[in-house]
Amino acid sequence: MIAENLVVERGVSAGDAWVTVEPENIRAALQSLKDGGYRMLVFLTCVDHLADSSRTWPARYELVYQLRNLDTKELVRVRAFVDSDPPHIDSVHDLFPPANWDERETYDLFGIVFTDHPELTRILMPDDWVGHPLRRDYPVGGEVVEFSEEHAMWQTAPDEA
Amino acid sequence: MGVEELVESLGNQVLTTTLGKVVGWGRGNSVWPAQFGLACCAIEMIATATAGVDIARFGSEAMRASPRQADLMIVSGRVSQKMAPVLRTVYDQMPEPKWVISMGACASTGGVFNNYALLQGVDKIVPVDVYIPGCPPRPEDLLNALMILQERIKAQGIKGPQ
Amino acid sequence: MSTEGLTITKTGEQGAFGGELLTVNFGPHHPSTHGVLRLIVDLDGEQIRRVKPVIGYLHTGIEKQMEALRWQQGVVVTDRHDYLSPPINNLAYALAVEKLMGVDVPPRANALRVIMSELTRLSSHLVWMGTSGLELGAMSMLMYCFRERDTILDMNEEISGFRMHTSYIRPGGVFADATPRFFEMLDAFIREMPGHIDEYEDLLTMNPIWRSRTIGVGRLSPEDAKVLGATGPMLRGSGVEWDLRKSMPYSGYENYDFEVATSNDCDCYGRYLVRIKEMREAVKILRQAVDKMPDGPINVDDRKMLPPPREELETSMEAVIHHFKLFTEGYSVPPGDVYVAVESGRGENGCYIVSDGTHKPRRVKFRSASFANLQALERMSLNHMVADMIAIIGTADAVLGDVDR
Amino acid sequence: MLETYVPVLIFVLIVLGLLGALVTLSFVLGPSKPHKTKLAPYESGIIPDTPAQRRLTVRFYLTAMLFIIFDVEAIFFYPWAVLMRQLGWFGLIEMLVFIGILFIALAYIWRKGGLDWE
Repeated sequence: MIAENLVVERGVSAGDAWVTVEPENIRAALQSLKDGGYRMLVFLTCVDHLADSSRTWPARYELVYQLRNLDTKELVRVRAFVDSDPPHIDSVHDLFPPANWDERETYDLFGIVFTDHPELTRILMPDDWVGHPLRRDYPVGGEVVEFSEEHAMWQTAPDEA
Repeated sequence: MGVEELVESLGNQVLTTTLGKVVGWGRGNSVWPAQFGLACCAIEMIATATAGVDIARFGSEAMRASPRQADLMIVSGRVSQKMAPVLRTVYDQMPEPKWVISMGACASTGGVFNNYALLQGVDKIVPVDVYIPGCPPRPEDLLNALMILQERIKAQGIKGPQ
Repeated sequence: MSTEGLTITKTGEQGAFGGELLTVNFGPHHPSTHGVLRLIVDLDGEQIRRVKPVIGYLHTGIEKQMEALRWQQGVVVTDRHDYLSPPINNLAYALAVEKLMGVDVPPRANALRVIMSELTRLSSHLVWMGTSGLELGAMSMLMYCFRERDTILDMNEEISGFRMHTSYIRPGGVFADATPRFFEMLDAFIREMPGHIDEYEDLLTMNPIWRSRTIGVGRLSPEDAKVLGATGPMLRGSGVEWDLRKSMPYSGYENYDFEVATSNDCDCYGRYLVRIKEMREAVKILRQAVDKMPDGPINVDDRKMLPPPREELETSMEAVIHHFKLFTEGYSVPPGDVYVAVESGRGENGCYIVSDGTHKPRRVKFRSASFANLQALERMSLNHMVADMIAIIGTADAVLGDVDR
Repeated sequence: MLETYVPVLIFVLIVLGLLGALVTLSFVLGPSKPHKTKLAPYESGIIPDTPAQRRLTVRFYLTAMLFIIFDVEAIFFYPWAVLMRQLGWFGLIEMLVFIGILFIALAYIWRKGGLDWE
């Protein structure tokens, strides 16, 4: 149900079908999926692949849109890889209203700018917070715990992650 | 204005023990907590206020919503960085004499979450009188902390917490 | 750290009845917001014109914390993010890890997981009904509901040693087998609970105050519910029959027969009826789970994932090696990403895990039901009275730990 | 002649004494340390920066007025209720006329929609 020309790659990971799409035509892909019956956006989030040695990633930030078809009970995951500075992608809040807060949270924790989002401000962190905490190069923070080499590793930004 | 300024001005020789005992007894047995329920410990605080483990036996079941009528703040739950100024504001708006119980590991030390988002211990922004370990502590632990606080209030007498 | 960055509507707009709009702050420290939710409400006299939820006052950085914890340590954190249904969060995390590892838990573990999930759903609905009833004036509801909740917490303590955050359901199985005493308590509970639910219904269902405060309040049409991504009683209260336990069954739910509780009232009263019916269905499931409790192991016997039993440590050397490796470095999950959704008391709580083959997850995202349900707040409460706002916040049953993660 | 009023005098004195004791004791014994944040208005933990003095709709005033009218009406029942036996039928009819007039007013307000909010 998704137009073939948009799909870059398709596969199944641990039983979940996923589709990779170019970030430019994310709206077209989601629109065609929505017309195909996937009307519910389960969640939208981002994964930071800084220094991820397990597989080769086309870009650092992977945006994940999980859609569900309530009638046929199928799930599909649309992924888009973004890597500009600041990373930006089109907003889909008019296609799926729940995306409004999800995008604000992804902007707040990852710094992904969603173009023409009505109110792209921080939603979870205090308004004058500096930095985007869920990026891999952001230290876990908190207080240093004596005699715990684990925690020392958290303090410094994981250069090799 | 108040008797304790008078007492200090007379250099504390004046015998106020009986009055202090009466005031301490009065304050101790009617400690009204401000509802500061944040996370899981708040559910255990509600469970303490219900019939099973009755906090009313200690005169504290009137959980006041507004800080104006409260003299004890039970910080029950994890205090995030965004909530810290609000907690300090509510603490400031409580009339003296006021006490603070830090309920649970998250309020006392940040607990399981040692990361950027949590205030590692509420004693960084408000003076705490009694800490309760546990995540969440049992309702009986909260009553135990309340009894410890009551002894301390009775011992403080007129001057209240310094 | 000023909190005044918010743009509160300072304009004295004209209201419909000649007065100006008053901006009221249903702030984080409020007795009836079920946690630290802040709503900036524009009031025209008594009616609500605009609602702007502000969340984040309980943001605990759980997803960052899980990236710094090993796979088996994550259970401690998943307990605490939706603190009204800890075992159900653990179930989502455990199922996701097991799906990535490609292991299946034995049937007895599945049955124990179903028992703990239904007990949690009951205790979560009891807390909801106690606090929502209290807010709308039914003070005695709190006492009744928390009386049953305490019996459930005693059972939690009996089976896992902890009242609320049981950490009972772990990747690879469950913490410990249920003791005979647990089954006695469960049998007594299953016998009495329908009677208690009748008590709640006598108190509330035909109560004129409760009906006038909830009927017609917080209307959410089925299309709006689906479009806004609401799940759980918010969706089923509007007549949409969608329950993950029935439509996408997991951990053995397909061999229990129960109905999906729906109601076509599309308002607070409909959602109340849905939750009451769900409690009755939960007791039915518990009855079947106890009757058909299979025997056998309660954990996957994959030594890479779970420590060997203690008595083996004296005899076999490789048991000691497995034990040592597990508790120093932990096991590693093959690279990949997976999303598993489970039905919690509030709706669809899911866990999306991305693993890069090391012994720590690369990314864990919790799909939180209250996060989506809270977005329906504005649409439900437009042009209602301020007092109805309390009923609407109550019916959304948003647990702020689940919203802010 | 005034002896009959002595119990009332004692009652008033006790009330004033109790009130006086409570107020002065709490004023004397309670420490008072006013400072800026404590005196700021309490709005659920956030110090508001929006002016609270907004022009409100007239409906609030209307509702308040209606309440006062019917509340004061209730006060007139007390003296009648005390002397109901002595006044006999005359008192009853007088009271019914009084209630009837106010009932007509209530019906008028109800019809004109003064009670419902929209």
